[in-house]
Amino acid sequence: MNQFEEQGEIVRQEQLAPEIFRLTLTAPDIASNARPGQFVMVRTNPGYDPLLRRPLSIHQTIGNEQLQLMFKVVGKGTRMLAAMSPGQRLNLNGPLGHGFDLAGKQAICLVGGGMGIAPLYFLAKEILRTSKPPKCVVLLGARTAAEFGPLPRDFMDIGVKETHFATDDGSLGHHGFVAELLKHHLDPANNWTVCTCGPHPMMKAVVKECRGHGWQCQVSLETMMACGISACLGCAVPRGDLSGPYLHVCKDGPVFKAEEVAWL
Amino acid sequence: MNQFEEQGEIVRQEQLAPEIFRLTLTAPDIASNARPGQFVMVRTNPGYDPLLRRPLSIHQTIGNEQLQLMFKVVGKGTRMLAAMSPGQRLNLNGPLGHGFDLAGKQAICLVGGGMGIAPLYFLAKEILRTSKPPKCVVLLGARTAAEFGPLPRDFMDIGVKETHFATDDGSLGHHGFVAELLKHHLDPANNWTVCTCGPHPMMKAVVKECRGHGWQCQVSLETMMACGISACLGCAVPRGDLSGPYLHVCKDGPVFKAEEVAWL
Amino acid sequence: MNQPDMHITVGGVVFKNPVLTASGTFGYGKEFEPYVNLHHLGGVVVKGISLAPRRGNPPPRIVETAGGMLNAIGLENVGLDRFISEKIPYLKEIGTRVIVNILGDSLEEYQTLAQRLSEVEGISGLEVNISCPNVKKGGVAFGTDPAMAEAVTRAVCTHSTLPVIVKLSPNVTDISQIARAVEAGGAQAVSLINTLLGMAIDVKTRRPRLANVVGGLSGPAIKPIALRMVWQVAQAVKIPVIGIGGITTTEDALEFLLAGATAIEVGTANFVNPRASQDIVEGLARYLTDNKLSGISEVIGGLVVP
Amino acid sequence: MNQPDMHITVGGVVFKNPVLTASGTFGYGKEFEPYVNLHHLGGVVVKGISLAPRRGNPPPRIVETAGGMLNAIGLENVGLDRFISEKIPYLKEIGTRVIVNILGDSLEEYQTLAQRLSEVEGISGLEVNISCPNVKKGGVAFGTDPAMAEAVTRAVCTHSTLPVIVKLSPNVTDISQIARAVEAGGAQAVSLINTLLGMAIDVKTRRPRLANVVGGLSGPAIKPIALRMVWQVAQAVKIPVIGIGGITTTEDALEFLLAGATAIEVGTANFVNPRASQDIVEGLARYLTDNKLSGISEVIGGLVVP
Ligand SMILES: Cc1cc2nc3c(=O)[nH]c(=O)nc-3n(C[C@H](O)[C@H](O)[C@H](O)COP(=O)(O)OP(=O)(O)OC[C@H]3O[C@@H](n4cnc5c(N)ncnc54)[C@H](O)[C@@H]3O)c2cc1C
Ligand SMILES: Cc1cc2nc3c(=O)[nH]c(=O)nc-3n(C[C@H](O)[C@H](O)[C@H](O)COP(=O)(O)OP(=O)(O)OC[C@H]3O[C@@H](n4cnc5c(N)ncnc54)[C@H](O)[C@@H]3O)c2cc1C
Ligand SMILES: Cc1cc2nc3c(=O)[nH]c(=O)nc-3n(C[C@H](O)[C@H](O)[C@H](O)COP(=O)(O)O)c2cc1C
Ligand SMILES: Cc1cc2nc3c(=O)[nH]c(=O)nc-3n(C[C@H](O)[C@H](O)[C@H](O)COP(=O)(O)O)c2cc1C
Ligand code: FES
Ligand code: FES
Repeated sequence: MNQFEEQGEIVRQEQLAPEIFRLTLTAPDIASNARPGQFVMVRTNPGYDPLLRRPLSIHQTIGNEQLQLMFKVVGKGTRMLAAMSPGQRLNLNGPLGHGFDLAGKQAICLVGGGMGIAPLYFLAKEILRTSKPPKCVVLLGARTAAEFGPLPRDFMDIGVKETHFATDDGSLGHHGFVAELLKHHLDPANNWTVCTCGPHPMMKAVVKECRGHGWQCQVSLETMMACGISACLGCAVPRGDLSGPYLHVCKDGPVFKAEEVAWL
Repeated sequence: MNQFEEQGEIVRQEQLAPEIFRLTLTAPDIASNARPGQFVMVRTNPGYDPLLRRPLSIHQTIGNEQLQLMFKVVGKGTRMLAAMSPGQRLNLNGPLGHGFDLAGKQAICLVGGGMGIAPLYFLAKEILRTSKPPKCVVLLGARTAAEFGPLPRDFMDIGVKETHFATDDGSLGHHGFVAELLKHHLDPANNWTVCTCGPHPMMKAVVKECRGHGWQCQVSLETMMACGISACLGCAVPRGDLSGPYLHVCKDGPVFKAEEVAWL
Repeated sequence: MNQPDMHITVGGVVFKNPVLTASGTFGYGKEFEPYVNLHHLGGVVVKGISLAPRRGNPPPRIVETAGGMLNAIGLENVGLDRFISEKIPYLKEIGTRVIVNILGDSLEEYQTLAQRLSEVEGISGLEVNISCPNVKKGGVAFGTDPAMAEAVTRAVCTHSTLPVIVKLSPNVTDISQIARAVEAGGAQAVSLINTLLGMAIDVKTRRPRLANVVGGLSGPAIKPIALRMVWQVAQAVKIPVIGIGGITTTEDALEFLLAGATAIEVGTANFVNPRASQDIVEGLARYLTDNKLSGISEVIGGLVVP
Repeated sequence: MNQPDMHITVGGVVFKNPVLTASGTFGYGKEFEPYVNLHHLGGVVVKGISLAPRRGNPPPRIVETAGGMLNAIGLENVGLDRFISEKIPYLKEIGTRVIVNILGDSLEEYQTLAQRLSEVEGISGLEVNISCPNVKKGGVAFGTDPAMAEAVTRAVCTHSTLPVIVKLSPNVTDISQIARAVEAGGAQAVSLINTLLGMAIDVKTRRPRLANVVGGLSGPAIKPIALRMVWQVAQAVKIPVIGIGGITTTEDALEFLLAGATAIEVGTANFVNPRASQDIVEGLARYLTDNKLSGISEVIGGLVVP
């Protein structure tokens, strides 16, 4: 297992939107072993409040040394992370779990909603770096344009040709759900592989759309996690057929084939 | 009861010595009602670790609006306080307890050890401001000269004529205990009132010295405190004769006449 | 918009809202006057009173723990006579319900306390502490044995004209069983939990951090245990349940009300935030308004167990 | 300077130091290989094993609380056969003692587990979970009744050639009584505490935060309760006591050893700091050296009660 515990040194803290931050840190062992879709467990503070580590996707690696986390402040842990500044050290362990599997895929579509966009940026970079799929379409959803922060440009900058947006308030792109963009923008003639990460209802809608077209779909799931390393068995999700032992998001995922897991 | 809860705004954070800090904050209700020897209860963090407020003496008030705390980093709470910076807000309540009583005293000696010096500065200022005692001698002890930080000068600046020092390592003044300075510097011809604050063994030695000379002695005690406002009954200390109900440091003190309390 | 209806009824007595303060954490009320508008509270439960004054345990009496604290105050109190002469006159004027917490080390002491306090004006109820883990005699035995718990309850109820709330100890295998015994004994309500027995050691001196060796654990750390017990007891008895244990925020209070508590008591949180009790009163009112609920009764027992 | 002597003996088995990992918090050892030198530990207690595989409870299974967490894993495990075929080969090679935690819902299941595991090479002892609060059948009944606790212990002891450690539930009125019963039943040691029953509610959805409604509370929040119980039990029985509950730092471990524990288990702390167990091993060694103590035996039971 290529997992490491590191005292990452924070080199940059950016506020992308009112509640959204991007933290860049030097953590060479983790950075050089990370794959898109994997995550880290971050100790947000040295004390006991909050007690547990927080799972965060790897937003991207920069060279072999640095990695970025992108997160939204939703509670105590993320608030503490947002208060950290360059020079401080952050204890984290990873890379954890299984990432996206795109070996041999021809037409790839990434569908991200909210903070689910975080791992997709790493994935897009990797797709563009390693292979030349005939198509790589990115569909991004958020509540408002502001929530995207600099991401639309970031995706363009790395060479994504086709990016479409959806916002709940219509302030950028399609006024509505990001899942609705699939039928607008994906040519049904292609055999798409759809990779999605975001709120559960959004992913459920994406999975349904894919199923209708017979497209492959990979989903990145979130659950409560105590350990992130397959020790606590806290991150159980039922299998697609609801039978047999539960799957564990931190080990069997966080990325699953859509049909592996149940969509309740 | 003139007690207040305030969101003090930090206006200055100074590091006086490696582990010693001085925090200046705007808290007009508390500052304008504070007397030397009183203390505040400080909420060092918005979370639950540490849970309880921390008692800190009022080091001085500045005008009617500001107050200063001087503290040593000894654990979680004080470490968090030391990490705070100007502009941040600190919840505190006070002023609490009873301060020193110097009405009609003629020759006053202040004996401080370690952080016990904190309240004595406020007291010295007040003595010099309100009355003209024939004598006001200040005796200060610490482990090393460095631990005094700028205090020796501070006491001089406010007009204290006679200050003597003792350090455990001899790096400033007397090489030994501050209590030993009493016999060196206090003219037994005077009827001294000695006010002391510091580690228990130091105060015990001061009390003994005073008892030998028949000098009055006022001591400022420390105990664990949960509430600081006489609600939890946690801060009990036995009376001088070890009988009857306990005294409570937060309400009956923190300043007591030496003979009121037991010296075990 | 109408003000939401916050009142609740326990033992026939109407409280203006379900937020009380827990015994031993709010002094005799007056201590919090600088921080809280006492008349905004549902009620104040005063420090436990015994027949004779008690010195309590030697210091150290308190120690902080992760998310909580241990106390071994040992039930220090001014005794019944001084309570009536010195504290009641103030308490009568604070404009909210006053509940007197009582403790004894014999059935007779409980009886006498109940009798004497029933004659005092300005008291709305008794809370019977049968559970304090700090004092070597008394306390423990009553609260951990169903028959004894029932006996104390009956002793108090038959000698009192006031509503009787029995405060349960969490240091038992089956708290529902004790609650049912106390209900059978005539209690108009139960309150829970008192503190959990705990301990801390100073590794430098190798001595216990409390002179009494063991003490009672309170604060946010114990909230999950308290909530579980309140939920169990609310299902086991028909009388109202008052929830106590680690309640620090409005959300905490809502958890207990949803679990079936008719009212709650704020304890250790008063030390952390002296305004906590009033903040919770205001928070509950805001919650009702925000969620367009007409009254607190729409929250109580509202837990949905699928 | 000589290396301080860290070894301890439980049930005739020598452990290189008193630091073990608690069942259910350390997987099957392998999960922590990237973070800990497993052979530096005193021992590893693996996740509880039942005869047949168990699915455990539906999610959500965990929720964080103040200074702790609730879990309702529901004893999910791979079952005895897969444990022996898949996990033992790795565990045999890690260079430290392996204790297998077992659970069942009948005396027969415990017996069979004891018997079958006694034939497996590479196991140094059994830890019998008679206390898990998560599974509706089994568990609770055994651990909260002295007679039942004694019966399970006897069933396991008479069918096992391995040292038997019985793991006690804290959800009882008098844990010393259960400890004495288990000692009478033949246990070579007791370990305590398992988790305390707790609960949390999501006030937005009005539902329990755990699908199982209640779960087990662990972590620093429970340390004072665990320490008190270890101290009580260490005085009540002659067999070694293994301390568990919120141990996160070297100081925490020292508190339990001073209170009379011969060894300790690190649980929830493994999630907070995956290196916690090894940090404590190193911290204890440093403590002995710094205090010029020749061995850990100079710490165990060293509490001074004035
Ligand atoms: C594999 C994985 C990858 C993730 N990647 C990212 C990411 O890249 N960026 C990002 O912003 N967030 C990500 N999350 C979610 C992130 O872990 C939570 O937002 C965070 O733990 C909240 O911590 P907090 O202390 O701020 O909030 P808390 O105060 O703990 O909780 C606030 C709210 O968030 C929910 N929550 C808490 N912990 C989790 C959790 N582990 N999973 C899901 N919901 C939770 C709570 O139920 C509550 O409603 C990821 C989660 C997982 C499981
Ligand atoms: C009335 C009063 C006035 C005080 N004034 C000052 C002051 O002006 N400057 C200053 O630096 N300190 C002062 N103290 C001491 C100060 O309160 C403690 O140092 C502080 O609470 C430690 O908090 P912590 O979280 O950093 O340490 P912790 O981690 O809580 O503890 C570290 C060590 O300090 C001890 N300690 C913790 N709390 C207290 C307490 N309430 N009283 C005594 N010892 C304690 C602990 O036993 C432990 O050994 C005062 C104490 C009292 C009671
Ligand atoms: C310092 C202190 C003193 C207490 N004194 C009493 C008491 O006299 N009588 C009583 O019934 N409970 C007493 N308690 C228990 C509390 O009323 C309450 O039941 C317990 O602390 C749990 O609530 P909390 O976690 O909100 O503090 C005391 C608690 C503390 C912390
Ligand atoms: C996620 C989780 C799973 C657990 N599973 C088991 C188990 O299978 N068998 C058992 O005896 N105890 C189990 N426990 C209890 C622990 O071994 C330990 O007794 C308890 O957590 C208290 O210690 P701690 O506070 O250090 O975690 C589990 C605890 C946790 C947190
Ligand atoms: S988070 Fe612990 S097993 Fe997955
Ligand atoms: S600190 Fe609570 S009564 Fe003094």
